[in-house]
Amino acid sequence: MITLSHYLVLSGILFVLSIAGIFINRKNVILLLMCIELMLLSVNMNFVAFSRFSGDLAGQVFVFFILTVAAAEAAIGLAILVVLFRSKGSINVEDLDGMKG
Amino acid sequence: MLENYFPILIFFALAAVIGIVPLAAGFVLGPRRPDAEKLSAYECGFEAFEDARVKFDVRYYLVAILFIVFDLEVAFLFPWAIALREIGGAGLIAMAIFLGILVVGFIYEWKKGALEWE
Amino acid sequence: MFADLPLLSLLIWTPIVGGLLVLWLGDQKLSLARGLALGVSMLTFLLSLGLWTGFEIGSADLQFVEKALWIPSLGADYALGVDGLSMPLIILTTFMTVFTIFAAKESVTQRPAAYLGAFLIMEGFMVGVFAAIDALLFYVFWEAMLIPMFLIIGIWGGPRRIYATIKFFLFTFLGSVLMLVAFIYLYQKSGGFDVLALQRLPLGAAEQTWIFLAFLVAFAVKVPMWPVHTWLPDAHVEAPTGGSVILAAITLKMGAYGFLRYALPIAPDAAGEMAGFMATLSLIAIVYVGLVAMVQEDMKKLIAYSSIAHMGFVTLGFFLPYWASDGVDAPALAMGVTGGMVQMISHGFISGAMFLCVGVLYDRMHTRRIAAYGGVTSRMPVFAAFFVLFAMANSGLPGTSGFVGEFLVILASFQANPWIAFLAASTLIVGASYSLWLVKRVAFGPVTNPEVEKLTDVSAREFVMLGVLALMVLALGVWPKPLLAVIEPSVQQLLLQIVPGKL
Amino acid sequence: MTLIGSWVRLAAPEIVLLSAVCAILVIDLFLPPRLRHLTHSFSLLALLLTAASVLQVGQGLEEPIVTFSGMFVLDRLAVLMKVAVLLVAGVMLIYARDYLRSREMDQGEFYLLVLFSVLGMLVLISAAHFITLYLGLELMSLSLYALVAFNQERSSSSEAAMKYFVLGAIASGMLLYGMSILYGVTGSLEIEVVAETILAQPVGSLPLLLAMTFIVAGVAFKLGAVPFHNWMPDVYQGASTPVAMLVASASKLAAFAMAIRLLAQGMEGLSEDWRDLLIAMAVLSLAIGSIVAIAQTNVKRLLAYSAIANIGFLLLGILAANPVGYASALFYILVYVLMALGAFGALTLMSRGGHDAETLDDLKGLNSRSPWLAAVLAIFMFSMAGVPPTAGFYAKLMVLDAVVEQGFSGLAIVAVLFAVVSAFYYLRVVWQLYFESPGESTAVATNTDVRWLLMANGGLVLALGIMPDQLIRACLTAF
Amino acid sequence: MLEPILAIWSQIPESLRMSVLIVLKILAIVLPLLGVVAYLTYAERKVIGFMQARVGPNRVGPLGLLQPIADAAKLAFKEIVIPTQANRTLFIMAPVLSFLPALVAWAVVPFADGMVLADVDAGLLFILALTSFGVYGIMLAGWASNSKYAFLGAMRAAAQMVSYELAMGFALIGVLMAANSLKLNDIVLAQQGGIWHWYFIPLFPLFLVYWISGVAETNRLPFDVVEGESEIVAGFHVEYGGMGFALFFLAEYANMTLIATLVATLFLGGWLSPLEGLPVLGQLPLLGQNGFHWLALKVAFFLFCFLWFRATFPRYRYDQIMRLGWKVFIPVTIVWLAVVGVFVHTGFGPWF
Repeated sequence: MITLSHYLVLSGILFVLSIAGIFINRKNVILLLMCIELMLLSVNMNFVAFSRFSGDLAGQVFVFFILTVAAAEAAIGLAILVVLFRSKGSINVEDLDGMKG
Repeated sequence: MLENYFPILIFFALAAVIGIVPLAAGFVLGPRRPDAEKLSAYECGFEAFEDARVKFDVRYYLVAILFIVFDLEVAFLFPWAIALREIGGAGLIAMAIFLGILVVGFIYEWKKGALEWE
Repeated sequence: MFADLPLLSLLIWTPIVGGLLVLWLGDQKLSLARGLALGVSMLTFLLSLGLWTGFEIGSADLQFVEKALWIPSLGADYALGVDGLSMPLIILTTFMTVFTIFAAKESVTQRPAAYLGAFLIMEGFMVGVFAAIDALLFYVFWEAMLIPMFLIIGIWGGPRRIYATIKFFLFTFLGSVLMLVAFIYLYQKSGGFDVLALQRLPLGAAEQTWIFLAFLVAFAVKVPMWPVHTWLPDAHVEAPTGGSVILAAITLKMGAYGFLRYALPIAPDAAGEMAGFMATLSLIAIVYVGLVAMVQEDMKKLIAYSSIAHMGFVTLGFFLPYWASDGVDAPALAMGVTGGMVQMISHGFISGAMFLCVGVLYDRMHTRRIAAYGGVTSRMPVFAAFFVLFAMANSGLPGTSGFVGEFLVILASFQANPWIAFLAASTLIVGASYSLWLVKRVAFGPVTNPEVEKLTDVSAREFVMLGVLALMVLALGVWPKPLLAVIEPSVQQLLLQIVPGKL
Repeated sequence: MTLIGSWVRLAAPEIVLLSAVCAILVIDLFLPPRLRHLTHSFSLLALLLTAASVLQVGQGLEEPIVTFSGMFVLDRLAVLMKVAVLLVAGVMLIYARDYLRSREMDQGEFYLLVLFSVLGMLVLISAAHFITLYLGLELMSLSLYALVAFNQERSSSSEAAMKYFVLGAIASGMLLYGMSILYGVTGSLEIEVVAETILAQPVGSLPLLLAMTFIVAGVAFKLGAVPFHNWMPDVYQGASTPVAMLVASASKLAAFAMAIRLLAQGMEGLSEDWRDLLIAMAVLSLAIGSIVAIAQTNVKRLLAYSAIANIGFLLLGILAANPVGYASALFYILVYVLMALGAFGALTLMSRGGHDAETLDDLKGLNSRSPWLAAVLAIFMFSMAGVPPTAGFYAKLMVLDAVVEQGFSGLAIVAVLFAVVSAFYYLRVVWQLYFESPGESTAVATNTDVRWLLMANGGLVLALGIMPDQLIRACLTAF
Repeated sequence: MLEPILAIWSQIPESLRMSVLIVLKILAIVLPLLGVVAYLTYAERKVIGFMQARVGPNRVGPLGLLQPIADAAKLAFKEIVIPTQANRTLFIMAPVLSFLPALVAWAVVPFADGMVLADVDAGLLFILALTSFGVYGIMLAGWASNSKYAFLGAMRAAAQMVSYELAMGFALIGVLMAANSLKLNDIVLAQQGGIWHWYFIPLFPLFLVYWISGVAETNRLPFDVVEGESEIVAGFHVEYGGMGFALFFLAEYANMTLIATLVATLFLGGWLSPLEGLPVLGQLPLLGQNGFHWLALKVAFFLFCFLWFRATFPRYRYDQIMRLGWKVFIPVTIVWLAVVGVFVHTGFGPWF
């Protein structure tokens, strides 16, 4: 039987993966965006699991909103990415070093 | 409730098999006589001299982004539409406001030329 | 006639408003601005005389008290009042400001209106420091004063002005923020910032120690005491003449005043614990810094070090009462405090006058190196006379004001410990050496520098300034009684607070 | 109709602003190019109307009112902060007017994004529910990301936007993760219910501590506290000055409101635990902010580090974890925002003709080019350093007071010592203004209204430095 | 003879028995479907031939009826070429991925009352999800081929499909508002009561939008710029031959059938008889009765329409396609959603 803790562990793993992906990945900004999405998904999984196991619908409603915001976030992120690519000609994380001090 | 989905799971598996078997059959039954010309990508008579993953019009991005946004609105409308009779006039007005804002956004992108393909 | 006026408020706000007006007039209407500045400073001085005439001698209570709600949510009031400790200092402030304004005419050519305005505003703040009887108000004035001083040294100072002014600011700021923490702690205890309430606050030994240390840092930097004095020579050397005068004559006194008003009454037992330490620091200032003064090449630096040495007397005097073994010798030791107070006033005149003298020379020769001078007497006899007089006073010659304070402190220190007295008395030799040697090298001897040949004697303006100061120095030296009468009741009151302690 | 109940009235400001934004959006599309400048005025009008609505709604408000099924709360804190946010945004738009025009940035989108971010802030400030809070936060953040990237002539702006975006999204993610655990433990998303449930939980419950850590991290990210501060210098430097102004002022207000809603109200029962985290972050922020700023030559970067140091002070107020502490933090942030607004405003005014004034060299000898501007900027610097008689002093005083009251005198001493360190770089700015001779001699040309506004801004900092009581009392009654 | 089989059957564990039943049911859906698809290609050629006054296939078998079988055999024996530059895994996965959803979507389609493989609550949502899924196959095919034509074709296809998906989604909302359920079976049942109760009447604009979007979604003429031979050769599957191509082809025709079925189900009462409830006609055998035959009839009609369109209309330009999707369909659907909202609120007509 799948219990609440299964969901939580899975979501925890996803969350850690996404964080690790963000900090270990030094190559491509798009990967960062994907990691961020992954992070939100792990949160969603938490919410849905808690919501299901406690019988309270609010958590699932929250997931709806998180998904929407995630979409908007992706939209903005990609837009910034396009601008970034236009001005820098690269979307390598390592090239984001124009400012120092 | 979840057991309702069990047939769907099996269907997925079966459909995958149905999809893969002919492909495999194609590999088994079909001849294999590759040569360089045949294996190069189609190019109207030119040599395929560079990576085909070229830069493409940013409008495709725009469509994709707009799609995400609108598709999510649809996602909001789904539960609302189902529950419409229970939530009554208040629900109707709430969704009218929601759609109103959506329309404002729509007008905006229309006027800004995001929907033009010339 | 002054009785029904809010005299202290007027003393604070007249110069501030006047200063803002002067700033607003700007360099375009310079003569008007100058006139206004001088007028305001004179007016303020005249108003401050009202404090003197209206002061009830023999009373240790706060007088001219004004109280208004200021920040009720913090328990801070706009509370002003003076007693024998602060009243003379306020008059000293208004008096010396007139001189700086007066002296600015010739020496300041760049953005003069701003210079005058800054001084007037600073005067208001300085009066505020002495007049505030609310700790927060005191703190606000105390810190606010840094801004105009910072700008005065930074804009109108010498070549290393930026280093000097930032050092000055940060040193003082460092000290005062710690004092702020102490005030906040006290505020937590008493629920308000009223000075009298803070003085009465029962505090444990450990609390007192911490609070005293916080105050010590703040006030010691300001006085300045050895070893946190290093900002002062830099600031003095780089500051314009007016800045040096105000620094030496007034702002140094604030630190000492702070000891009397806050550190000693609020943490008397901790102060007693550390009296030996404080006396040691003071003696180091007197002897060691005095010796340092002797080897200076720069006139202003020399006077700066001499100021530190003189302020050592003040702090020494303040801590002498702690040597009282019983109630009998307390009055005798109280002379130390009185002497310190007199020394403050006297040093205000003398150091101010010395810096003005240097200013007079600097305006003509544009150098402060002692070696560049020599034989000034031959060209500037009147000036030389003043210069000699002030140098004498600086070395504590009887008949000048410098003698009275030092004498009282030495007398009191005899009661405490002969060794302290011995070391303190050494200043008579050390002080005389550097002062008189300075005079000798600058005023007398053959003229070696052709520039000196071209010197002209003091102008009427300079004559008036130096003359008035000379009169004050002599008057105070010959007849200090009125001043003592004002100071003594407050000192007695202070003794009643600090000698028994709070524990 | 239950929808148009009196409870809808409580959200009137948000409704007004949203309607206005939609209207402006459409109007701007149909305006002929020569009338495009009207969008600026419309935006200001929208902010004004919203502010009026806030005041109207907040009139005579005594107790907090929770409406929209526990989603939305109106209390004095909300009223105060909303007014502040609206004012700040309005002033920012006025300061930025000429800057935007001279760089052809005065497109409708700029104003719309500003208004949307303000709307997000208002929602965030009034959040009584995790969903409201999250939506407000994201509406604000997403608009700000776009605004930071808005200036395409600056190559650094897209880079800054990317960093802001990525780190901001991580922060949101952490916040959400923390919220999800809280939801799991308490079974509710309503902040009030969550708070009550937490109080009933045993002390030291591990899931709660985990949730608390994530939420604190998220909040710290948005505030810009060390070790979550990395984005601030780059964003301040990379964004155009008006945008940096908005990020530095209004968004900090909102982040503070979020901190209060989550930490002080939602996790009241865990205050002992988050206090430790906050102490560490406060000390680190003070240290990093004060020390690293010394090496900066770019004023915007310098202001970013100064903001970090100031956030350190702000955290001191919050970690006192009692109403007085929160009030002091509120006072602090209000005053800080006033100063940041002015400082960036001055930079904006100096940036004319395609050149952005942003290095210390650009400030050299400003006094002889424009005495009033130099004086106002100096006031802001002294105020940031915490020297009376400026408002910045009382801000620090209040915060220190709250900390000492809780028995953290040592922390207060550490804080003031770093305040001395940071005073150095503020003085360095003043030094450039007054003690150096100017690199160029042209006077700074400004419009009269903007000049008066900036002077009023400086005057307010000064006036609050002399008479702070009204504002202090307003802050105290907000909690 | 049945006895031993039944005996074995009863010894098989319950769960396995259920699975076997399900597999059988699935096969009962899939095999006829594949048959339909195969003969749809035949019908297409015949119908178009007829409309163009030609004969169409007529050589293989009587009337050419074995033509689809021959085509399949031919494709099976053709070489599968994988371009050297291509991403092998994705290249092979792509056709499967586009074929899979076209089949699985049928799991929730009711063929008659209760005759549905999986009567899940979120049936319509499931269909929406799966049809959206098809775009992945196309994108992957375009990307994996590493050919400019395939890539551009895939981009176009993706953009077009998502655009029309929006319109379809909005149109679906109207149905949901009317039927109050996501279960396809319930939606059909909500239309009971004869042709006047079917949703195509109150939702007529949505019906049209859905139907036309469906045509566009399957990249059929007149919306087939994605594959436009004269522009980008064959679009995303230019590099595919043999069975790979066959799978894409199958997917397209399966999708056509699916769309036709959905339109029939959502707007035209599915398996319901139009004569239902009428005094005399409603009593007619077969014609007056609800049942699979009515669904089949309706689907056949719409499939015919697909072919008819292909024979009749010229191809749209890409910009015209996008304009139709975004600037016509979306506004129309939004407006009509508002109208439907008012209908629902006022309980308008026999439908709400």
